[in-house]
Amino acid sequence: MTASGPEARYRGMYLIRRFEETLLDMFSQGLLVGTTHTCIGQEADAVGVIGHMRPGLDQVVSNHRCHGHYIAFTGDLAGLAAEVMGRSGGTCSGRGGSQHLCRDGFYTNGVQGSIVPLATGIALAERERGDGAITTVFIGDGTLGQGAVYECLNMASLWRLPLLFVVENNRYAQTTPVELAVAGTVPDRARAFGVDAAHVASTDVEEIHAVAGEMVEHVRSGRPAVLSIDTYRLRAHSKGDDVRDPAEVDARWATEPLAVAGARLDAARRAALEADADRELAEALAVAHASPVAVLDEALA
Amino acid sequence: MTASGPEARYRGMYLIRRFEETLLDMFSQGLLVGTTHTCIGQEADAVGVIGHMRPGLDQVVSNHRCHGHYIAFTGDLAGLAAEVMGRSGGTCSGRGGSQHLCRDGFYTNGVQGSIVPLATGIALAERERGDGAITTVFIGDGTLGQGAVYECLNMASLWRLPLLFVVENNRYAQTTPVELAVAGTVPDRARAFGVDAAHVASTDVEEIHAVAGEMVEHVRSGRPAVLSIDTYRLRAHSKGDDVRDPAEVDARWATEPLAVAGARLDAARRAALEADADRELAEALAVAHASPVAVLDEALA
Amino acid sequence: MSPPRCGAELNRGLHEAMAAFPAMYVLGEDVLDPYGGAFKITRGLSEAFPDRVITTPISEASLFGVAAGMAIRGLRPVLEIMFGDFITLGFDQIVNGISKFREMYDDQVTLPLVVRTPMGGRRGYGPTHSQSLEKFLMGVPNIRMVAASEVHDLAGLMTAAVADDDPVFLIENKVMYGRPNLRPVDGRIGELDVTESGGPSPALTFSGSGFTEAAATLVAYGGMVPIALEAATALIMEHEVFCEVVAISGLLPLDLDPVLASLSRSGVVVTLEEGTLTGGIGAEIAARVQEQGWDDLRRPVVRVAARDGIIPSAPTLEDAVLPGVAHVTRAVLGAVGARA
Amino acid sequence: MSPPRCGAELNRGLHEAMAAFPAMYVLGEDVLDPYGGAFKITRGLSEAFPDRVITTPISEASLFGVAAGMAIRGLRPVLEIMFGDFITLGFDQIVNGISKFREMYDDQVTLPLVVRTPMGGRRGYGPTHSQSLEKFLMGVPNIRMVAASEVHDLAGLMTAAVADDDPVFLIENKVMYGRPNLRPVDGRIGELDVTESGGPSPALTFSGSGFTEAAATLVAYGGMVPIALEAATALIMEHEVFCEVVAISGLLPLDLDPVLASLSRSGVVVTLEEGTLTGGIGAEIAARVQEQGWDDLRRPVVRVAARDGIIPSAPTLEDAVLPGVAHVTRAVLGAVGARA
Ligand SMILES: Cc1ncc(C[n+]2csc(CCOP(=O)(O)OP(=O)(O)O)c2C)c(N)n1
Ligand SMILES: Cc1ncc(C[n+]2csc(CCOP(=O)(O)OP(=O)(O)O)c2C)c(N)n1
Ligand SMILES: [Mg+2]
Ligand SMILES: [Mg+2]
Repeated sequence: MTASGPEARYRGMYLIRRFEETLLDMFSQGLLVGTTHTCIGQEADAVGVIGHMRPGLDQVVSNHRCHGHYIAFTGDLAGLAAEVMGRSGGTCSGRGGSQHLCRDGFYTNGVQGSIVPLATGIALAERERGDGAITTVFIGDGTLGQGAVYECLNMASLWRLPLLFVVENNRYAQTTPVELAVAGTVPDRARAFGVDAAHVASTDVEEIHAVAGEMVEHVRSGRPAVLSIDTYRLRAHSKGDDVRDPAEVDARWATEPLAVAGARLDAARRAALEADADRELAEALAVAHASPVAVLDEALA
Repeated sequence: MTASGPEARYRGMYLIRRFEETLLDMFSQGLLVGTTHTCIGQEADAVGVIGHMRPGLDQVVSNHRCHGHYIAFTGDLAGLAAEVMGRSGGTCSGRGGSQHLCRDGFYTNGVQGSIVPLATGIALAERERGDGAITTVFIGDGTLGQGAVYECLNMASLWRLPLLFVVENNRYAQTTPVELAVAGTVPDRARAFGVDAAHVASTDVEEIHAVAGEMVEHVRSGRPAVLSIDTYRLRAHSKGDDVRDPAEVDARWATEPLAVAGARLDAARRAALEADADRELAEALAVAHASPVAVLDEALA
Repeated sequence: MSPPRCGAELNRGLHEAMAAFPAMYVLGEDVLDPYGGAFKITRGLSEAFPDRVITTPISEASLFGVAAGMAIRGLRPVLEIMFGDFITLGFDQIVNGISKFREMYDDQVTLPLVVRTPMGGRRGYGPTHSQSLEKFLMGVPNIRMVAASEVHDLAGLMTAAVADDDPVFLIENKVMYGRPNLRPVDGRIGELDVTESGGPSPALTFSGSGFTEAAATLVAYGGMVPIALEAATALIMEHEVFCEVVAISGLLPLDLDPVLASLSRSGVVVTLEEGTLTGGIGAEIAARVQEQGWDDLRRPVVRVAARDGIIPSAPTLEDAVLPGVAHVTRAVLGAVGARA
Repeated sequence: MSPPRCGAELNRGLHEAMAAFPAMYVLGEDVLDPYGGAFKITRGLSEAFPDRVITTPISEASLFGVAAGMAIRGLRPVLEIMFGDFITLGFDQIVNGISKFREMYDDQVTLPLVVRTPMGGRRGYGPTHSQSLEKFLMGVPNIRMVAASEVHDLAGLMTAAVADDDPVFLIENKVMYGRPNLRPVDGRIGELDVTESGGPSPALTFSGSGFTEAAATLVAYGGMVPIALEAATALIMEHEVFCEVVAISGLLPLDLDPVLASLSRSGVVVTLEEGTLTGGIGAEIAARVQEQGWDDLRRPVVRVAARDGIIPSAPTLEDAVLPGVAHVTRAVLGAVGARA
């Protein structure tokens, strides 16, 4: 995201939302195979945090639920769409699919926790390069179960790595409520390793953006930090697997990020932003659709 | 250890000390091959904590530096000596050697951190059995680097396992000072996972025994706990590899466990206890020496 | 009556075993009802046996060791690893723990534990959720490994695994879950004659009805079994090449006898696996077949496997790298010297 | 001049590579001076290059990923894993990370990293510190694996590994460290003629001086190389059986050409490895040799390996389960049909 400010952030979240809704539609029409994990309800995290990243310099490492982070960081809707559709024009030419993306300093992997060591190594390399880049790694509440997270908190702390851990606690890991999987608190876990932490329970992109800004400055000064965000996932874990109480989910729609941020916008301005984003999305999808189906090339044969 | 009280604890520590000094002698005479890790200087941990274990009921899981724990728990000097000597009468018939012991609810393994999940599973099984047994797992400061420790702190906390983690912080992992390997503090790491913790910096077996008693009661009531002990290793990491400042090591001999506990004993009584322990050790070593060299039996062929 | 689905049969096996073994526990991620595991194989268990089903954090590395500890103390844990790709996280616990404890501790302990996990691709899940990593277990001593396939008695494989006093790795298959569990009726499945060996990990040998000779022996397990059968049928129909298919389930110990028996009739062995070629299960089979069946072999053992590389996400790419019916028929025709 | 020790040569290779590659970093447990690593292979590096040697916590699982992250961003990390037994802890990072990133990310990144680790027993270290687990890397696509042995140019192997733009696993050997690094002089090492192939992972072929035929080809790598040479000498001296020994260093990709060349002279292949038999490196070699060298093979490939089980601590037990000279000569004599 080069544009900034509340309008740009609203538009960014809207774009992610519409992109992912489109994916879910395509799945239900049988136009896509494989899997996908949407961040619908959590867009404020991606946009709020990544708004502080410097393109071409900073590094972002994400997980299975990565579309929002990817779009916020790269703006590359067409590449992502083509990738999920298995087209040769995809971000990774169809090799990676929804969970395995890479472009211009953005990396994801589908094994929970596995990417945290990668991010730690990237942060170490960036520190050695000395050009002020920071690395941000996103994990979910469930991924706090993985020991690698603590190995890396420890190393990041010992080695003073410019690494920001963002924990998106959406209250569930697949179907497992956080109470059954996470003892203690996220900030305490960070501080136990000498890593500073901030906590925000919000779907307001402006609030997240403000806290993230503080943490990013902290990290840029050469110390790791943890940003813990309490949020909520509004759609199924992947495509249709949802065993939560529908009433619980419904209640959360009232505070979803677009509603919160959109309410502050002038209605006409909001509609214009949305129309503009819809047009961008439509163009990107057209590009993706025009891309040929991936075929095994020599490199893979 | 069935006998209890300061005299029994002194004698227990003395026995461990003499046993391990004998091993080091045998190594320097070329009578032993392989490796060994002595707990010389740390005997108060083994004796102070394990004095609270109920033989035949409680379970003890240890690591590479396990002789003291083993002797304190089982009293089986002959079996351990024979095991280290590669004799068929060894604890594991020579299969395991110094770091891989098993007898009557005692288990060790040579991979740092690997035994913590085992201990967690054992504690879970014991809880299900419902006979009030607790499980104690010993790890070193360096082993705090392993993610499995935190995975298990989390599970022990969530599942309310009767599991006592004892961290013996002897300030070094092999040659690495704790400052280069462990960020934050041990009690904070425990509490971050909702696990209660106590900390004691002491080589006084009575002080450790007292604090351990409180933690053991806590664990018997059905909650995990961490006992963090600051101690010091007085001999090399294994046989001869020591890069510490000799002056630093020398200074620590003044407060070594036998000196601290022995000073409280009447000199004659102390000598008698030592003589008695020497006799026990000599007998055990004779038994071990008489045991035939291990040969591959059908089971292993 | 249409046959039950494989997933349902595995689930039935778990229910039966839970009833039969009071010390059995099920643990894994998201195994509780109403979800019942990502592939629903544990469905109904937590309702029927609430105290013996444990949902866990995402801590695969430790879960293997937790199961080992439970087993050492007399329980019979059955650990579900949601995707077989994640056994790598527990590999230290497998190699340096589960594989060693009983022998290293001089047989003072036993480890009656089961690890169940689905392997395999063909669902577009991409590089980290589509692999067949059982190859890495093949080199682990002191464990048993059983590969379930749609022609095996799946409930029976499950209860046998739980009954075993040694660690058993039960390799399931994602595609299989939704397919019918085909069992021999009157010695036949479909058009083919079937003989089934006994024991906890039986093999099924398929042959053209009435034929006592064959042009080749296809050795398959897991998700390659239906592909082998389809290829065998295509080879008969389109090329008049009659093959035997040996669907083994015993990978550790490797159940070679039915393969050698079939080799004595065919003279040619083709191994099939969905995992990548190098260092695969087919290598061990080939090494043993040439050693033990040398006199019967008319030509070298042929291995059909996935290309050595990632399993891409795009369906077109995935199809190209994973061994399918066309790969198998091509390999067999090459081996028997027929024209494709 | 007596030859330098292998450990010193590896250390020299690290020093040379550090000087040649400003992006090279060394990381691992206890690698700092004056200790210089548990086997002293990193000695002197932290004094010479204080900013590029990083001592780490005991966090093997993550260290592999840290190295991957460093490599992806242009550094050349060399990770020391203190004992090869602990690569299991990083197996997820190896299989689902290091092996995949370049290909999965559509060649947008490279991973010029090296993992160095000693394998092997015969030092009485017991079940968790004596294994030869390179077998598990054999099934991992997209990595290179090089096995160092005492007849290879060890400093050269090291610098070649650092220079490689793909991940290289350099398998060292504990016993080797203390032994002299024997290099051919005038085409000979000791009594045997030697030819050496080129490239970053050369193979050395040893034959009886002046002989153009051989009774068998012994394929060895790592710690089995001196045992193979000793066995070959014993077979000549005591049984008048002349073997060729092919000491390979290229395990991934598997360097089969010198083996096939020797097979064409001997007709018999015996594979040697210190790891346990099943699912071992020998299986892959056997599978390929019978496939590619069928016409030259006079009898099945024989595999010599460790017993499938733990490596016990007692020296008497360890000797019995690990393949030694006697195991090799017995296997060769069996294979060539001579009486022992
Ligand atoms: C190592 C590993 N175990 C299990 C899975 C299967 N899985 C995918 S997402 C997920 C839940 C992750 O929960 P969380 O970290 O909270 O992220 P969220 O899905 O809520 O965004 C699980 C268990 C996985 N991908 N990797
Ligand atoms: C996973 C693993 N990595 C490395 C080693 C080698 N090693 C043995 S003991 C040790 C240091 C352990 O330090 P600490 O936990 O503090 O225990 P201490 O030796 O001080 O008792 C190391 C690195 C090992 N055994 N296991
Ligand atoms: Mg979550
Ligand atoms: Mg220590």
